[in-house]
Amino acid sequence: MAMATASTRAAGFTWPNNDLSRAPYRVYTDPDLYALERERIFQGPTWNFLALECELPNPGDYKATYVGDAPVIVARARDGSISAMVNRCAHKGALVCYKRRGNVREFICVYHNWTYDLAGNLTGVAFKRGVAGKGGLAADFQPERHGLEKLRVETCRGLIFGTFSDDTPPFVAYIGAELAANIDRVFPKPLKVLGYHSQILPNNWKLYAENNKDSYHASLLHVFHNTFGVVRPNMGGGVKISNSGWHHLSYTQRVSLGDDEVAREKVRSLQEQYRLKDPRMMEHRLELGDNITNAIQTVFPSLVVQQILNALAVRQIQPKGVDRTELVWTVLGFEDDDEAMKELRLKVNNLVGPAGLISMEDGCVGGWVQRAAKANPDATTVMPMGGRNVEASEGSRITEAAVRGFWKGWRECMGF
Amino acid sequence: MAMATASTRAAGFTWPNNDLSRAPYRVYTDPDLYALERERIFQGPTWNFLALECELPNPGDYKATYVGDAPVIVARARDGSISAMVNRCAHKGALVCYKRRGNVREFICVYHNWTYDLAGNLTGVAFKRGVAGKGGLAADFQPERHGLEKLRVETCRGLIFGTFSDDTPPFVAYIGAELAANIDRVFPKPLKVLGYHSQILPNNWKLYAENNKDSYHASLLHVFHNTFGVVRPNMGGGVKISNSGWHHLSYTQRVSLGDDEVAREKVRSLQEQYRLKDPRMMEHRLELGDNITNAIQTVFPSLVVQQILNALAVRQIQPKGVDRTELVWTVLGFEDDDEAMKELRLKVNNLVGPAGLISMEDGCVGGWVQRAAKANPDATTVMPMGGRNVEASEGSRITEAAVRGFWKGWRECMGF
Amino acid sequence: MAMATASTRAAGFTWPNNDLSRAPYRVYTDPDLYALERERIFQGPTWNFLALECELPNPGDYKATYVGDAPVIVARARDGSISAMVNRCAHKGALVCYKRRGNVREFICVYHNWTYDLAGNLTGVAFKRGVAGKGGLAADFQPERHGLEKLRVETCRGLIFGTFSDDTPPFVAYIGAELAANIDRVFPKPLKVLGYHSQILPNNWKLYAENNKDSYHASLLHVFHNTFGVVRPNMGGGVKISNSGWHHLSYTQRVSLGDDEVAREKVRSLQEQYRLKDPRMMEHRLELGDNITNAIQTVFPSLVVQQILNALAVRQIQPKGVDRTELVWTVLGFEDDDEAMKELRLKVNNLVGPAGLISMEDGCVGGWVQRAAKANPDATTVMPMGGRNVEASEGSRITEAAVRGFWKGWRECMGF
Amino acid sequence: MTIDSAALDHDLALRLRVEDFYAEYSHTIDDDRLEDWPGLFTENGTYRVTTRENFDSGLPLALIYCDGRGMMEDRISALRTANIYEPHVYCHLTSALRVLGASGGEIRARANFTVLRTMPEGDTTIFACGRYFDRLIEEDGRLKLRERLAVLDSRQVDTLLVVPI
Amino acid sequence: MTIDSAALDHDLALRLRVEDFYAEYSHTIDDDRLEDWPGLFTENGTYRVTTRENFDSGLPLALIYCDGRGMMEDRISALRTANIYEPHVYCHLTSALRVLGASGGEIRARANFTVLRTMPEGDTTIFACGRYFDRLIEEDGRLKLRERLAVLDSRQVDTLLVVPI
Amino acid sequence: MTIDSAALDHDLALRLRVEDFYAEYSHTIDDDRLEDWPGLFTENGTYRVTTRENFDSGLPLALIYCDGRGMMEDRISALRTANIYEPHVYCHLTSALRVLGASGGEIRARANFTVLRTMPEGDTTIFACGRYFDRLIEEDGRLKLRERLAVLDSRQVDTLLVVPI
Ligand code: FES
Ligand code: FES
Ligand code: FES
Ligand SMILES: [Fe+3]
Ligand SMILES: [Fe+3]
Ligand SMILES: [Fe+3]
Repeated sequence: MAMATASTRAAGFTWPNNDLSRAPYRVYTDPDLYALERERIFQGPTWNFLALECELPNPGDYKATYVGDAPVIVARARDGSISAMVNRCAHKGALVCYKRRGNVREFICVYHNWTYDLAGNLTGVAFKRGVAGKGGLAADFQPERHGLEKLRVETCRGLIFGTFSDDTPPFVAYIGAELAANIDRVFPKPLKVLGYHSQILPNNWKLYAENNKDSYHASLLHVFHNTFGVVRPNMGGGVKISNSGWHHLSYTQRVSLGDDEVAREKVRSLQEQYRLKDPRMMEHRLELGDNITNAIQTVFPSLVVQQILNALAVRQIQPKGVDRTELVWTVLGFEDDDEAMKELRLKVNNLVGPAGLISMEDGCVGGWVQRAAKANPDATTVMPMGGRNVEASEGSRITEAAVRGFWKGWRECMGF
Repeated sequence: MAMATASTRAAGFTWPNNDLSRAPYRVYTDPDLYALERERIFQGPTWNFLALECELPNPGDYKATYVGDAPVIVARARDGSISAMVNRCAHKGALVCYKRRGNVREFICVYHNWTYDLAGNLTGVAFKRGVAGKGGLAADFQPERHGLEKLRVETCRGLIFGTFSDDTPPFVAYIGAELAANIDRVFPKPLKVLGYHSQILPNNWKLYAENNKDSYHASLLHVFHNTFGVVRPNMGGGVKISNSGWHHLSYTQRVSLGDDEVAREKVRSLQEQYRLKDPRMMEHRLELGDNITNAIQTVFPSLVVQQILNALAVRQIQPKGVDRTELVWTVLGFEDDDEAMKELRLKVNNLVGPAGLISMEDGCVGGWVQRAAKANPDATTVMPMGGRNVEASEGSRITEAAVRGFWKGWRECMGF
Repeated sequence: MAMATASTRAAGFTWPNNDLSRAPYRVYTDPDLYALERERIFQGPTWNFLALECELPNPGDYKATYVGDAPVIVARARDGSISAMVNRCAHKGALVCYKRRGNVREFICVYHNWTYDLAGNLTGVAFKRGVAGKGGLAADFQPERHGLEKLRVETCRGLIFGTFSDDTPPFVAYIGAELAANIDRVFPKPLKVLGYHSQILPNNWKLYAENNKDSYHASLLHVFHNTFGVVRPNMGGGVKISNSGWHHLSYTQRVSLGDDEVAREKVRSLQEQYRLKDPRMMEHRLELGDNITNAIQTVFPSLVVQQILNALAVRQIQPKGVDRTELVWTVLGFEDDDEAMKELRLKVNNLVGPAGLISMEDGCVGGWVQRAAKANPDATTVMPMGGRNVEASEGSRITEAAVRGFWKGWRECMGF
Repeated sequence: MTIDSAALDHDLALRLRVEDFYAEYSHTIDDDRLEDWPGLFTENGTYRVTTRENFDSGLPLALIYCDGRGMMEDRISALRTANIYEPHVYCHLTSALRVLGASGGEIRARANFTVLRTMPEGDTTIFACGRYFDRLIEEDGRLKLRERLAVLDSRQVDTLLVVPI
Repeated sequence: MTIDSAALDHDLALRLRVEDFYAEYSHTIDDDRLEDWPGLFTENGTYRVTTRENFDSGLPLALIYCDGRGMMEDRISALRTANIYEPHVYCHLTSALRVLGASGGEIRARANFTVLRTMPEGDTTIFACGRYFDRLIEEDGRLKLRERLAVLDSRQVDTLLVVPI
Repeated sequence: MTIDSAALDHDLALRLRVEDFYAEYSHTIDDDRLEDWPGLFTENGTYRVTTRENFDSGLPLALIYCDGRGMMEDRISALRTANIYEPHVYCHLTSALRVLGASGGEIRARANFTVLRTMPEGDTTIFACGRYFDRLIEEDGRLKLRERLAVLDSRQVDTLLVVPI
């Protein structure tokens, strides 16, 4: 419609100097851009994490989740196939699933009892012939045109992804073989959910998305982190970036480099040396066939795949408004974990999550940017570490290349 | 003023295909449309319920209420006449009445002590001559031009209505004689307030307005309801709609029809048969001279007149923002009720209100639409039951005609 | 950028009839005007109170505050000079100070450890050479261009002010010698902070700014006030207004005038005479060399300087959104107060602050205007007391001249 | 301070038992053991939830009015089998308990209460706060409510009221 | 666990009486029986409400500072006759009561408190929470406050503070 | 109502001590005496904070899982020296305390809790509410927690959880 909607209001937005190393603060605060992201990013040519296959073991199992801030249902059909559809009745728009999980034969909207099969096709309309020959459906009503809005689904190593767009390439092509390899690496065998965390971030979703791609901050913000050698700038590792620039992997290996650059810096985070009374939460059983201690991978726009020692998780970013974001952690182990391994994972998970000793800072720092951002929406951030472009970096994580890659993806989707 | 206000921002809005059986979700979520509704609907050519005459028995009695989200005072003057005016001082705009009810000789604004008579005329300006000949009112000040903004008032069977517009037809002409007859029917004698409920609905006001006109949902959403035969699709009754389409009446009679259509449906709501341990709350004393068990009437845009068995009430819809609505229930009996009748009404009222066994669902279902609506504001609902037009329906309530009538009224007021 | 920002959306706003004695309610409710005020008023040619010198006695002392709703740091440097800068890191925009006060050697942003000196100059970038020769700053990065955004600072009698604009005249020229004299009068010697109050006002910041300039309301809204002769219309005093009209001083002296005008008014506030059981909180030690009991001074846009008997304070207005304002009270005494004087001030402060017996009404009345304002944003207030212009008034405070002066300042800054 | 030990024991015992009863009432609801809730009342016990607005004006309308255990059981069956609502949990906080007196085997007591409601999405809000006015008696060694009147401070109910307060 | 019954009785009695006093304090305010509030203090009792911000910095300013019952009575008369504000009600919740000690006939106690404020429109918010630090004595058989210091956790007061905490 | 005075004394004494312990636990945290918090547990005591979502589904993940006092002390040292967060304070409210039983020197108890969090800017919110499930024992005359399980009603944690619940 012609009205001044978000898209027309935001239409004039332009990216300053076409420079990926500066982002205007407005991108974090403008409700019109937020509305446009729903349409052009989350409902655009992107793959969005929906659920894990192990969460839907049986036919009829469903889970209600979100893509962007749009409510979505993911379900397993009788034939074992997985479908995803918008959680909005085709009749008057009520949530079809108002419970977060369940097992059903069919979906029944409680408002007027319209029914849908597990793939979202309309199968029944209450009183479609009316009563006593009076009332009932309009003659021209075509049930096949009134199913739930469907998403295209792909799975990868037990992770279920959905997309609204026909143009989105196949998942592996989307993230690239090099990054796909890390998903194979972290999830080599059947998964088991150990539990969930949900963390409310008082900031725009992109500030958290950037944070994950920001390999520069890890050793500087998270002191507990490097004080105990989980990640230190002087360990091996690097940053891989997909050709598109949209996705990344940052990883660490136990390989020592010269300490001198570090010594040269007066890094707050190395000022006090501090020892644990009970180091059991830092134990690491090498289980993935390599010496990588730490691997953080992003799938644009909304997924983070995490390996921190033996703490495995996927993190889903759910925008809840221009300045509010829900981060949903699904914490994982393997089906074949023995009791000792399960106990180890539970202890190591003290490091991550909303109360994580090495991750809690990410919960507040985005809010600090959000609060400062509104001082002047037309000023910009600067991201000059590791140059101005989007290239991978072997052996060093002191770069903002992956963050610049995020903005490349954002601009390509948004058309700015 | 020329600035890009709600009206200019929303100006481009157009209704899809001029089709009353589809409404774009944007109408529930757009703050500019919400602002325009204030001006074009609530302050437009509509009658809005203000209070009951029995709430203002004595001269000087006043009640503070709302029309749309504009604060309004309704008061009884010395001569017994009833006036209504905007609850905003003509000086600097403070609420003149900051208490919800009271009895006063005149209205005194506490900020600078300007005074108004019970009809809202400015009667006094503190220190209008200043002090010691200094200060005081500008020479050109004309008190008669600075009263409170007045509404035109009409009463009908003890109900008080107000309108901001000179173009609104007389009340009975506004709703039509056929629907006016139901007000005569439900309120045949002096009323008595048994109490109030206030219910916060987490949704746009129109979702609740539609819900009342949606005779299709009653037997499907409200299970308690039809399990106990208060309304069943196979009872008699029907839907009356004013010629304008704006207003409606849905009613039920104890007259049995063939059950077969019902049998043919697998209606969730009939699946479990369920009996009350204490049926006293379902007792019905026929008191209105007919066998109508249930009559729900709407007066566009904001009033619902309710008879459910012996539970009588008026419900006033007060928008509180684009996604928040207050529903104010004034629960009624008759002045001449004996103790037994009063006790019966108190018990029957377990069925309605925010905790009502047959009405509570309407409190949450609108919120479920509101949450789903934002997934895509340009998608539309469909309302195909009983055709695409706005006609009354004898003997069946399985129609959305009255809801389509609501959208007819909305479009005519909004000019879309 | 060209997008439809606040400024373009609000661009069409015009002031009705160029008349300072009427303000459209939209100015209190429109988020686009609010955003524009940030840029054109708070970051425009105005002086904004930041802190008191006595709050920053030592080098390295800092305080986090706000100018408008922009977070700002004020700090004392090694050389004793005072600087102010936006509390937003030049890198990715985190709050540099996330604590409200402290003492530091330098400012360290915790996110990536960039460091700034006490004047806000960038002094360090973590890993600027990367690690092992990999990563690090882009070659073209110029540290001197990436300091914190600075404000220009001036002090007056221990009060610290900051401005974003180069065009703001020197502080004394800004408020004028006549009003500057009152700051000399109230703060003649070294100050001591007795404590702070913070009060959330449920209204637009301008409603509180007007309230302070509104010498008309004092004797009418604040009954406790004049019942006990702190301010009565029949005492001496008057209203001084700067030549610009932006700033004002309203004061009262113990000099009796004829009571007749007052007698003629039936002022609610004089209806009941009421005596204190314990009058100690009303004691007044003349300490400023005159018989002025009460002096309220405003510095446009955000400061109030208060003397009420021996209760001295500065009040800073911090907008927190179009309909929410924080009022920060810094309650003062003199360094050389003896115990008795300190105790007297603590008792007298029962009269002011969020629980102040003569000031609490100002906490709610603005909210009453805010709630009534939205009834119709295009209606206007009227301010006819003391004419239509902006002139000072000897001997009477029954005038709205200073409020009209506020709107003169607002229009000149906003360009409407 | 000197005290009459026997009287003290008695008062303490009573206070202890009433406090335990209030705690048990809270846990019964907060644990979602709603089928046990009617059993906290006597067979003819009454349960009313109303608002200060109605209570202070002497208006008889209640949000919930159960006259006897049967109506309470009907409410619970209805919310289990018939009513539609988004599942949610309560957290009851009671404070300022006073045993106002005990005579003829009936104990009069009052307390302040707050109910925090948490929705599946995770938002926790103050769903209700107000005052309980109660009459209790002892039945086969257990305290039961002969009457509970819950007066809500607010006029408003957010969304709907289905689980007892 | 063995216990000294006499000491126990004494402690229990004291705890019981202090708890009852706190409950009565809450009901006196929450029932809007404000004219009775000064009587909960001794003739020269003091009542101060301040914030953690001021308290932790050793700043003497209080939001309310009543030095003796007279000033308390003046506050109540003022809010009844002079002050203008939107009528509202409080719901006090107190918890974590500790009797810290009793010596020389003076009892030192503390507790956490929360005040939920409900406005006529129906919105209920956390108006204040924090800590009471009290000194009580017995006067003709009743406990009275010689000193109550209420330290609010928040720096901020929403709108205004007129009814005592 | 007749009561067995000895049993009563014992129950009362136990209730009194458990209540005092809960109050002390609240004040230890709310006063920011966090270094004393691990001492409220036995050497091998466990402390877990989880959500109803995980608890009701039998999922073992916790937000905080301290297996022994050492891990508790590490948490406290970390928040003092290593972790970055905006300073804030808690106000604990506990209610509906029940001593469920005492056997073999171990006391089982439960209570409802609410934690109000106040930030430096002044906003106070319901940070958490839910249920404590506890096992306590007596060690050299003081009660200590052998196990505390805090089950949060909400799935969500706002911003971060650093100070124990
Ligand atoms: S909204 Fe789903 S059936 Fe009507
Ligand atoms: S605002 Fe009403 S008299 Fe001034
Ligand atoms: S945001 Fe401050 S150093 Fe990066
Ligand atoms: Fe991080
Ligand atoms: Fe309904
Ligand atoms: Fe004032």
